[in-house]
Order: sequence, then structure tokens, then C-alpha cells
Amino acid sequence: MARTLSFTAALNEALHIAMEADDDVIIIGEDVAGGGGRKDQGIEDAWGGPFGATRGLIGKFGPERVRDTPISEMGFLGVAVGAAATGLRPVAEIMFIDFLGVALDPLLNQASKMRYMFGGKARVPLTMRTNVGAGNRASCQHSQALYGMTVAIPGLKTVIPSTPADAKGLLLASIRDDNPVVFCETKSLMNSEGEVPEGDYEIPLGTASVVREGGDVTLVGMGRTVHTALEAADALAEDGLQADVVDLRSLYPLDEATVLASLEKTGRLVVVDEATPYCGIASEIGALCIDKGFDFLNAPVKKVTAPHTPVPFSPVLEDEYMPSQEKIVAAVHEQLGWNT
Amino acid sequence: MARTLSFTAALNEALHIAMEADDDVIIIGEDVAGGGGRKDQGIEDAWGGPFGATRGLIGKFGPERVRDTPISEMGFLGVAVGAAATGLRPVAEIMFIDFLGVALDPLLNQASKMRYMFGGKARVPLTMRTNVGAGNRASCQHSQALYGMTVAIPGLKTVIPSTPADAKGLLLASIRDDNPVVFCETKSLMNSEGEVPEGDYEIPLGTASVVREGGDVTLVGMGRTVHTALEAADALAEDGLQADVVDLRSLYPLDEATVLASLEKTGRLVVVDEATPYCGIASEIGALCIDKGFDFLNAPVKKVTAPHTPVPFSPVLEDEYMPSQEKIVAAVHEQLGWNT
Amino acid sequence: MISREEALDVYQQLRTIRSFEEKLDTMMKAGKMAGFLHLYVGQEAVAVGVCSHLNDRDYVSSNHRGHGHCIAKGVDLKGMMAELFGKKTGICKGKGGSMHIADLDRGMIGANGIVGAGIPQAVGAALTVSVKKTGGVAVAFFGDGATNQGQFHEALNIAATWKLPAVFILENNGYGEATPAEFAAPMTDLAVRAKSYAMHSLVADGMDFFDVFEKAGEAIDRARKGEGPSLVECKTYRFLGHFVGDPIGYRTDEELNDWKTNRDPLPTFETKAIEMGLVSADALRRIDAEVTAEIEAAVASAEEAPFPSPEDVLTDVYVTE
Amino acid sequence: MISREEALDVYQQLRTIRSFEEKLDTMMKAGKMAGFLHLYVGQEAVAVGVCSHLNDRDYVSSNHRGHGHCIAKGVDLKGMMAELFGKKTGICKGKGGSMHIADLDRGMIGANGIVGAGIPQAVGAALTVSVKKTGGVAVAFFGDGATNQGQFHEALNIAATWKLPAVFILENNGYGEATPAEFAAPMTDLAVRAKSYAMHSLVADGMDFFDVFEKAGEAIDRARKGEGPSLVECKTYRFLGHFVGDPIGYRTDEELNDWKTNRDPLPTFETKAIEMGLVSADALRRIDAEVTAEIEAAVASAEEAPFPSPEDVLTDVYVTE
Ligand SMILES: Cc1ncc(C[n+]2csc(CCOP(=O)(O)OP(=O)(O)O)c2C)c(N)n1
Ligand SMILES: Cc1ncc(C[n+]2csc(CCOP(=O)(O)OP(=O)(O)O)c2C)c(N)n1
Ligand SMILES: [Mg+2]
Ligand SMILES: [Mg+2]
Repeated sequence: MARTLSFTAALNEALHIAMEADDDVIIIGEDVAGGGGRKDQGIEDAWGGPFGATRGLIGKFGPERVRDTPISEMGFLGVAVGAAATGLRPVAEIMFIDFLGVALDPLLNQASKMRYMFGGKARVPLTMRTNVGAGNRASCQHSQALYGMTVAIPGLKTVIPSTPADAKGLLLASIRDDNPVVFCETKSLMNSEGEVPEGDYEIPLGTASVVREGGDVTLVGMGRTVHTALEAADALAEDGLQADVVDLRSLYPLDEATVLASLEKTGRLVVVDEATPYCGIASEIGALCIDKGFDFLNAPVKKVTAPHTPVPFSPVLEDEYMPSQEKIVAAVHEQLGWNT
Repeated sequence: MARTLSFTAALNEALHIAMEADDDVIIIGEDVAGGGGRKDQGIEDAWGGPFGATRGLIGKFGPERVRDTPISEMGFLGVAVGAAATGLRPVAEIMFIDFLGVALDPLLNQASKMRYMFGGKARVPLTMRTNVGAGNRASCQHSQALYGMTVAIPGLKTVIPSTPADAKGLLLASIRDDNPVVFCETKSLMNSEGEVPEGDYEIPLGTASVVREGGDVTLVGMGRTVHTALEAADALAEDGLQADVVDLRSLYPLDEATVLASLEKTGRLVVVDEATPYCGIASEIGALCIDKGFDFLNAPVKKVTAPHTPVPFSPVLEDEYMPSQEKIVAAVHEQLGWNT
Repeated sequence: MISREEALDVYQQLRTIRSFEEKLDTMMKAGKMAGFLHLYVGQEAVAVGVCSHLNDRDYVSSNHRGHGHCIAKGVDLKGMMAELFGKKTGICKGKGGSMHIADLDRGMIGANGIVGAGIPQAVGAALTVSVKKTGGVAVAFFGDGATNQGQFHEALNIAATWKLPAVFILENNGYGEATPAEFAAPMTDLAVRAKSYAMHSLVADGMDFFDVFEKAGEAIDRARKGEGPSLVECKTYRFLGHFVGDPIGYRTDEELNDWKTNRDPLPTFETKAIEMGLVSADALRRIDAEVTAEIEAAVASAEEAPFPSPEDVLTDVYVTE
Repeated sequence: MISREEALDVYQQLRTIRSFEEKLDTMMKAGKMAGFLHLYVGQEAVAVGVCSHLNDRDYVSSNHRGHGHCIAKGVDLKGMMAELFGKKTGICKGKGGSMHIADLDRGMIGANGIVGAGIPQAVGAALTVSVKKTGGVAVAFFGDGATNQGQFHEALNIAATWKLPAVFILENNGYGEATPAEFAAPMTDLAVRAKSYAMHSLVADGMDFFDVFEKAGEAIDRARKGEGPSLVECKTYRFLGHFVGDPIGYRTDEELNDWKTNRDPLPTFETKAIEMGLVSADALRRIDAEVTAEIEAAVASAEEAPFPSPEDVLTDVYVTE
């Protein structure tokens, strides 16, 4: 049975299921309980995480397994790596992906490399939950979409759901994966709702999903931009153009086959990403198309991304900053030579 | 007059010139002097930097301007950012780019964003010198080529010279640039020698250089891989194929015009990078070609990069890990359909 | 001690910060503003007590809760208000917003959205004034939560090792977001952390302007004289939520009310300053009125000001000339 | 105190580390090996003094100077030697090299090329043993230089706040690469840094096995009993360069010779242990010979072992089953 749940509620449900099923799963991060140690004062989890995704866990699983941390991202992520390598299955929360600035090493030089540098003998089943993206007037240090950085690091997997149902299934799969996984939750989607199946299910990492079918152009999105792409597909349909919309879901491993199959069908591809343009997923998809999809291409691959600038604060600027339906439509028109 | 100098000596010369010309230039980093405070014991700069590039500076410019730091990368890079924003022109050394794991925030969230987030009113003339690349049996935490990460960050510039002469001219230009610049020095080139002009000169950031001319295929390299590409060009010449070899020199700003002009001429492009394959410069060049160079392309753009793995220690493995002349030649053959 | 004139000035600043923040709280809750606002209400005595010792050649770095530091360091109120409205006339052209207010001409080198990141930057400013021998000092403001960041540790160590003219103002308000300080460190008295760097430290009652003024004065004096950095822990409390919209719930009403009723820095200052014969209640009420008017004017001018144009998103990334 | 049998074991380990490292030094200088080698000669009493208290359910994290910690924690010598030769039979299949030796089955969770990075990992291991209630403890080894890293600070604070069974062994050898400790921090006695975390601390003579054994024993005991973490500063010295190939030059010969002549941990142990009637010189000489033979055998077997195949570069990145 599916119910309508918000993204946050779907994540919360996945965490409950994962902790119930496996005693080794623990949660650590800033304010994951929040005032969680003041049970004597009747305060259990005042916040339950900055977005509420960890609410109720401390009450059910206790303070041994749900730990508020000091504001020490590098430290507690390093702790999570050490715990993962020695038998726990930690879910660590880096509140905003921007904070990788103070927490990169445990991912870059530790979790990702342990298995390899120790000759295949380590397992680091760490999941790092983190919030990404712009659109909430949170300005440039709380709005980045830095998953390109984690995709670049061999040894990590990176996931970004676009719906509550996928969020639940992908989070369960991530927690149970024996590799370190960066799990990205999109800020502007946290309150959005969708049908979510009950019970325990996993969506395998590395599988994209075609969320709309159409033969004229492929729109590739991830997280929020799946929705922008769907809006653009509606607009394009009014022009008589049918778009395939591919939701990557997993950025590494990347489901190249699904992307290429769609490209083979349509001959045109626009990739939409709310990250900045250089050395990110959009460029990666472009490079994939030109390498393995060369024979399918009828038009240049277009990137619709944020500009190469920090995220501005002013609503007027931030709205302009985000990839929009209009920009996607314009890119498709450009591919078709409609506006030259 | 040009003389033959090593990479290290050319860098050293640039630092001497920059410090002499401008009192605001200061040097900070681990062991940039090394025992530099023991003048009383006759010890002035025992190391002069891990590779010797800062030798002689403390003797000439004093300990006020040449500062050994504690092993506190995030801290001293943050100090350098603060100093740059308030009127100094610091050259900070992060010994190996891998250490961005513990030093990213001052670049990611501070230096790069200050000008923008303060409404165009800040200048952050910071140069971060750092060592990149594999080939020296230094294993996976001292061998990465992470410049893709800094290219992705709006507000930064990223530079990587392939010859001692370029190293000197690019370093002088970087230090004098009013923006934060990540200056990458390739480990495996530090002892290589080349002609270096005397005196003070700058090579503007954002200009690639065509280091070999040929009409059949474009090989794009940077740092060490320029040399690998040149070797491959020699090998290709034996097959009767003439390669254009483009040395990017500056990764951001990227000299798109030079790359596209070469592609227009040759119709085929192979990009060679010693970094890992995803979300790096190689993919960026691919995405550039497919977007703005679509009409020029006669063949898929091929990436010759390191594999998506950490850098292995064993010499046998590390040699296999590195992009080689043979792999470049094979990629060109593949483009020509010679091996299908 | 301070003069009568200075006392009026101090009160004017305390009141400006308080009213500015309360106005923001109201407007935000009424849906008139967007963004992430961390208000300083309750902690005013710290910013004012410290900045009273500073002038334009001195630097201040701040954190996410930065409005008070900016106002006390003399950043233009209208420019700040317009910034918070995302207007083109904002002090940062609307590009930064609350967590990124800076005014380098005034020595305010930036609020900061990354906990702890402003601390090494203040040390960098101290390095600049030291190398350039300007006679200035640099002050970093940060919270109890920030003392658990690596950057706090690294920056204090560097400042102490290099004996730079830096002063570290630790505003211990007992919480980092929803987490009480005692769950983030094994003790709540944090001044002891200076010992790790053989650094001078002091503890001040952060609700009492006079105590902050004295302790910060000592620290700043030492720094100016070349005697090296100090850590000043100011015990304080924030009266509002962590950010506007915080459901709170992690602290009791009794705790809050105790601080508000008995230790509010404004009445505390007023009582003491009147007792000391420095000010009259009437003069303070006149200031109250002036401040209210000034803030209303700032709001009006911010509301009327134009938004940036969409194309402005692309400018100010690099120095291009 | 230790038994006679244990004393022989201790000496065997001290000697093994010493001879292993000296052999590497010779081979490296003769061009027989590649890589970056940071040797432990001079510091042996620390690793052995600490690890004598540990068993297989306990964890150790190490740093770039890790061979001694690995040997003392029982990692297979042949596997280590083969690793350093980059052979397929290496403990990490030749993929890690000197700075990445690990043996999770033995509780050695890794040498580490990033200064300070092993410290939170040991805290993570302490969290595991605490959540799983195995009765184990976790020990982090690191240098004086590492105490200036943010990760040191953050990790100690977390361990202390959560009262985890962790022990922090600070090997203060007076230098971080070429930079003397007193230019990297404003003081050279670093145990005081525990105070920032209300943490128990001890200082040991790192050249004296018996003193390290006693102090580390106290710290490990406390951890095992659930009394929380400790910081143990061991004053020590490295007899060789920072890495093989270091031109040194940053310290005087007198300084070096003083440590070597008067405080070498091997003769120090020998003298004391003989005085205490625990061992005879003869027995130790027999051990010397055995160790030499064992190391020669490890070298021979490493030299004969095959290199990995080039294709192996692609394996072991992800867990795939
Ligand atoms: C590196 C980093 N981690 C976490 C956050 C989220 N955050 C913002 S303010 C805050 C609490 C800061 O506490 P404290 O330093 O005591 O300052 P206060 O808010 O109490 O004034 C946190 C965790 C952040 N902005 N940056
Ligand atoms: C984060 C980081 N910074 C710098 C280095 C380079 N480095 C390797 S060892 C070392 C000195 C470490 O000093 P200490 O912790 O005292 O250990 P010791 O070498 O004296 O045993 C440095 C700076 C590194 N490996 N990692
Ligand atoms: Mg606080
Ligand atoms: Mg040391």
C-alpha cells in the first residue's frame, strides 16, 4: 500500500526500517536528536535533525544509537569512517553538502580509499546523508550542489532521489550497501509529497529511471531538475515535441545504458543540473554522449546548469540562477535550429 | 637570456622576483623555511619547502614574510585568505593537493565566494601553490590530480604549467592576479629541466599553447600529460599521422578558442589527463567539443585518463595507472576505426 | 571607564541592535523577508562591549549571527537592511544576505555561514596589520559551538605561535542550534581551551556591557602592545530561536525567562549607567525613539529600493580589470 | 610489572622494529625499494610499551610513521615487507605501501598518509567497541605535529564528550618534518591539550619502555573500565630523517647524538631489564640473531614474490558481491 508522504517523512521511514532491521545501524550528526540528552526535562528530540528526518529515532533506539555531535564535521565523519571499518553501519549527516569544506578528508582520503589501499580487505558501509541545492534563499554557503565532487572520487557512490518513494528505497539500499555512499537530499524538495510504498524495499544503486517517454529529445535530470525537465517536457509537448525524461537517481554508478538507449532513440540530449557548469555531472553526461553515443547524435548536447557563479541571495537573482523550464525549452529549440 | 633550469629552480626564481617587486607578497606553509627559526644555531632554511622551491627566501626577506606553519592546512589557508582580503598578497603552500581534504573550506566557501557575496567589494589575491600527480610511488594520498575540483568552484582560477619557463611566467601572473589562484606543480616534473628566460615576465592566465602542429588529430594535455602527448605525437608521426598538441596551461579560465580552433582543423580530439575520469577536465573538454565543436567532429572525443581507482603504490600498478603514449596512440587509432 | 558621551553611544548601539533584530523577527514572521536569519537578541552587550575599543584600522570577523557585530563595527544600517531584503542597494548588492554581510572599508571582513571559518580569517587580518605595522588588531567573534571546530583550534594555535595581535571573542550562549553545549563538549566553561595554546584568557559576563568592556579592553590592549592574542569567553544567552522559524523546544521556558527577566543586557546597562551617573533615563528614552525612527527609515528605504536585475547574477565573480 | 617471558617478548619486538627499519633504510638507500618511507627508529619503546597492553579485540590507528605500530600490534612481518616491495603477496597486495599498511583482523585499522586522520578513526573504533560492548579499547598513535591539526581537536572532544574507550598516544619527537615543534606551537609540552576536553592526561618518557608501559597501562585500564579516554604524551626522538632521503640539516649533531648515546630505547630497556633480573644479555643476543634471520627471510621472500599484474589496478575499489 502506498501513502502520500513528504520527502522528509519518507526518509524518516527508511531510517526507522533500517535501524529496526539491523542493530549495527547508528545515526550521528548535528542535532539529529537535538536536546536529545535532556530526557529528564521531558525533552527528547526537539529537532530530530535540521529538516526533521531523524525525528523519533532517539526515542525508539536510544542515545547509544542516535548521537548528537559537536559541530565537528571532519571529526564525526572520521569517527563514522572508523566505526564503519570496524563493524558498525553508520548513517552520518552532514547538514549541508557545502560543509564538505570542513569534512572532505574522511571521504576523499579515507572512506573511499580504504578498500583499495588495504588490498581489498576493508568494508566501509558508511552512508553520508546531506542536503543539496538552491532555491531556499539560503545564500552561497548553504545552497551548493557539490555532488560532482563526490562522483569524481573513486571508491564512493553518489545518489540523489527526486521523489519520496525513490528517497526511501534508495536510502535503504545505500545504508545496506557495503561501500561508502553519499546520499543527497534536495533542499527544495524536502516538503514535496508523493506516493510511497509501505514496508521495506530497496531501489538498486546504479539504475536510472525513464520518468516520461517521448522520441524527439532526451532530457536528463537529477533531484530537483527532474521536475524542471518534466515541466519542460510539458511545454515542449505543446510545440509538438515529445521528450524522454531520464532521472539519473544514481550519479555513480551511472546508468550509462539507460542514457545511451534514450539518446539512440531521440538523437538529441539536454542535461539539466542545478550545479555549476564545469567538471560536474552535466559535463560528464556530455562526455559520455560524445564518446559512447557519438553515432546517435543529431545535435550538440546542451547543458542547462547554474552559471559559473556562487549562489546569490536575492530572490530575483536566485530565481535567475536556477535552471528553468524556459532554459530547457530554449536549449531544445537551439538543438533543432529553431532559433538560429 | 634563457638558461636551463629545473622546474623547482624556475619556481624559486619567480618567488624571488615576486617578493622583491612587492612587499605585500608573503610566503606561508609547512617547512617553507624548515628550521627557519634557528638562525642562532646557524640553521636558516634547512628544507626551503618540501621540494626546495622556497629555498633562500627567508634569508633574503626575513621570517616576517616567510613563515613556517604548524601542520594546520585549513587554519593557515584561512589565515592566508584573511590576509589576502586585508591587503597582503600571500602565496600559501599546500604541500600536496590531496591535503585539500583538510583544507577545502578556505577555497570552497571563502576565497572563491568573497568577492561575489560581498557584492564585488573584496579582492582576494591569494595564490595557493600545490603539488599534484602520480608517478613517484607516493601512493594514493599523495598522488592525486584534484584540479578538477578547484576548476568546478566559481571564483577560483586554476593553473598547471608543463615546462619550467611556463612555471615561472604563470606563477608570476598568478601571484599578481587579484583573484584566488590554485597553482598546480606536477610532482613528476619537478626535476625536469628546460630553458627559462631571465627577469620578470608573465604568461597570462587563460591562454593555452599549441606546442606541436599537425592537422590529423588534436591531443590536449596539461602538466605531465603534455609530455606524454608529445611522445604519442612522435609515435603517431611514424604512422603518418600529424598531431596538434595543445597544452592547456590554465584550466580555468579555459582557452576554449584554442582548443576549438585545433579541433576545427583536425576533426578529432583526444584529451589526456592524469586525473581520474569522472567530472574532471577530460570530461569538460569532451562536453565543450560536443557543445561548441559539434560541427567540427569527425570522430568521438576520447578521454585518456587514469582509471576510476585510487592511485596504487606498487610500481607495476602505478605505471599501468598513468596515461601512456601507447594508450593515446590506441585512442587515436580507435577514432580512425583502425582497430575495429 | 567610559565617559557620559560614550555611555550614550553605547546605549544607542545596544538599542539599535535590539530593535534592528526585533524588527527583522517581526517582518520575517509576517512573510516580508526571505532567507535564513540568526538573530542576536540577548547578546548585544558582547558586540558593543568589544567594538567600543575598535576603530577603522581594526578588523572584525563574524559568524552566522552577525548583525550585532556589524552594527557595533559601524556598518551602515540602511545598507544592511537593504541587503536583507535582497535589494541592489544592499551593502553586498543583495548577493550575500544575512550570513555574508561585510564592509571591508569598515574593517568588517565578513559574517560567515560556515561555523568557525571566520576565526582564521581574523588571524589573517592580524597578520596583515602585523606585517604592515598599522597598529591595528583583529577580533574574531564566534560561538561556543564553534570552539568544537578544527578551525578554532588551528587558528588559535597559529595566532599564539606567531604572537599576532588577535583577540578571540567566544560568545558562549549555551547552545549550538538545538544542542546544548554540554552535549557538544565535556564541559561548559570553555575559556580553558586557551591553555592549549599557552594563551591568555579571560571570562566576562556577556550580559553586562561593563564587564565585557573591561575584559575585552584588557585583551585588545595586550594585542595592541604586541603581547599576543587572548581568548575572552563571554557568558551569554540568545533570547530568540536559533533562526527565525526555529520551533525551539530544546530549552525550558523557565531557563529562558530567568535570563530575560534578570540578565537582559539593556536594562542591566541602563540600571548600572544611571547608578554611575553616566546617563539619565530620559536621555535613553530619546535614544529609543531615535533608533526606532532610524530603523523604520531603513526599512522604508529598503522596501522602496530596486531589486538587482537578473543579469547581475553573472557579475562580481572575478576581479577583471 | 612484566614477567620474564614478557620481557623477552618486549625485547624481541623492540629489536624487530629497530632491525626492520634499519634494513629498510639500507635497502632504500641502495635503491632496492621505491616510495616514501618514514622510519620509526628511536621511538620503539612507545609502540611496544602501548601495544603490550592490547589484544586482538582492541584497535590501533596509526600515521605515516606506522611500521613500529604495525609490528607491535602483531601484523605479519613478511606481509609488511612484501607490501613495501609492492608485491602481490603484500599485506595490502602492494596497493597501499608504507603509509597504508593495515590489518583489520589484527585490529590495525591503518597507517595513514594524512596527518591527524587516524585519530577520529580510532574514536570510531572506540564507538564500535562501545556500542557492541566487546570490552575492547581503541588507541590512536600520532605525532606532536598532528596535535596542531583540527582533527586532533575534534576527535578528542568527541571521545571525551561520549566517554569512549579511546587512548590517544602522542609521540612527541620534537619535529614535524623539518619544523621544530616550538615553531609549530607556543609550547613543547603538549599533554596540557587534554584539558581542553576535561580529559585525563599523562606524560611518559617515550625512550623508556617501562615508563610508557606503566602510563599507557593506566590509560588503557581506565578506558576499559569505562572511565573515558586519556591523552598520553610520550617524549621521544627519531634517530633518522623525517623520511629516507631527508637531507636533515634542521637539527644539530649534538642534539641527535645526545639522544642516541644516552637515551636509545634498546640499551635503556636492556640495562633496566637486566638490573631487574628479568633477562640476561645472552638471551637478548639470541633474540638479536633470531630477529636478524627473520628479517632477512622476510626480505628474501619479498624479493622473490611476484608483482601484481597490471590488471589488478582495477580491482578492490568497490565491494561488489
Ligand atoms: C561548518 C558548519 N557546520 C554546521 C553549521 C550549521 N550551523 C549553523 S549555526 C550552528 C550553531 C552554531 O553554534 P554556536 O557557534 O554556539 O553559535 P550560536 O548559533 O549559538 O550563536 C550550526 C550547527 C554551519 N553553518 N557550518
Ligand atoms: C594533512 C597533512 N599535512 C601535511 C603532511 C605532510 N607531512 C607528513 S608527515 C609530517 C610531519 C608530521 O609530524 P608529526 O605529527 O610530529 O609526526 P612525526 O613525523 O614527527 O612522526 C608532515 C607535515 C601530511 N602528510 N598530511
Ligand atoms: Mg552557541
Ligand atoms: Mg613529530
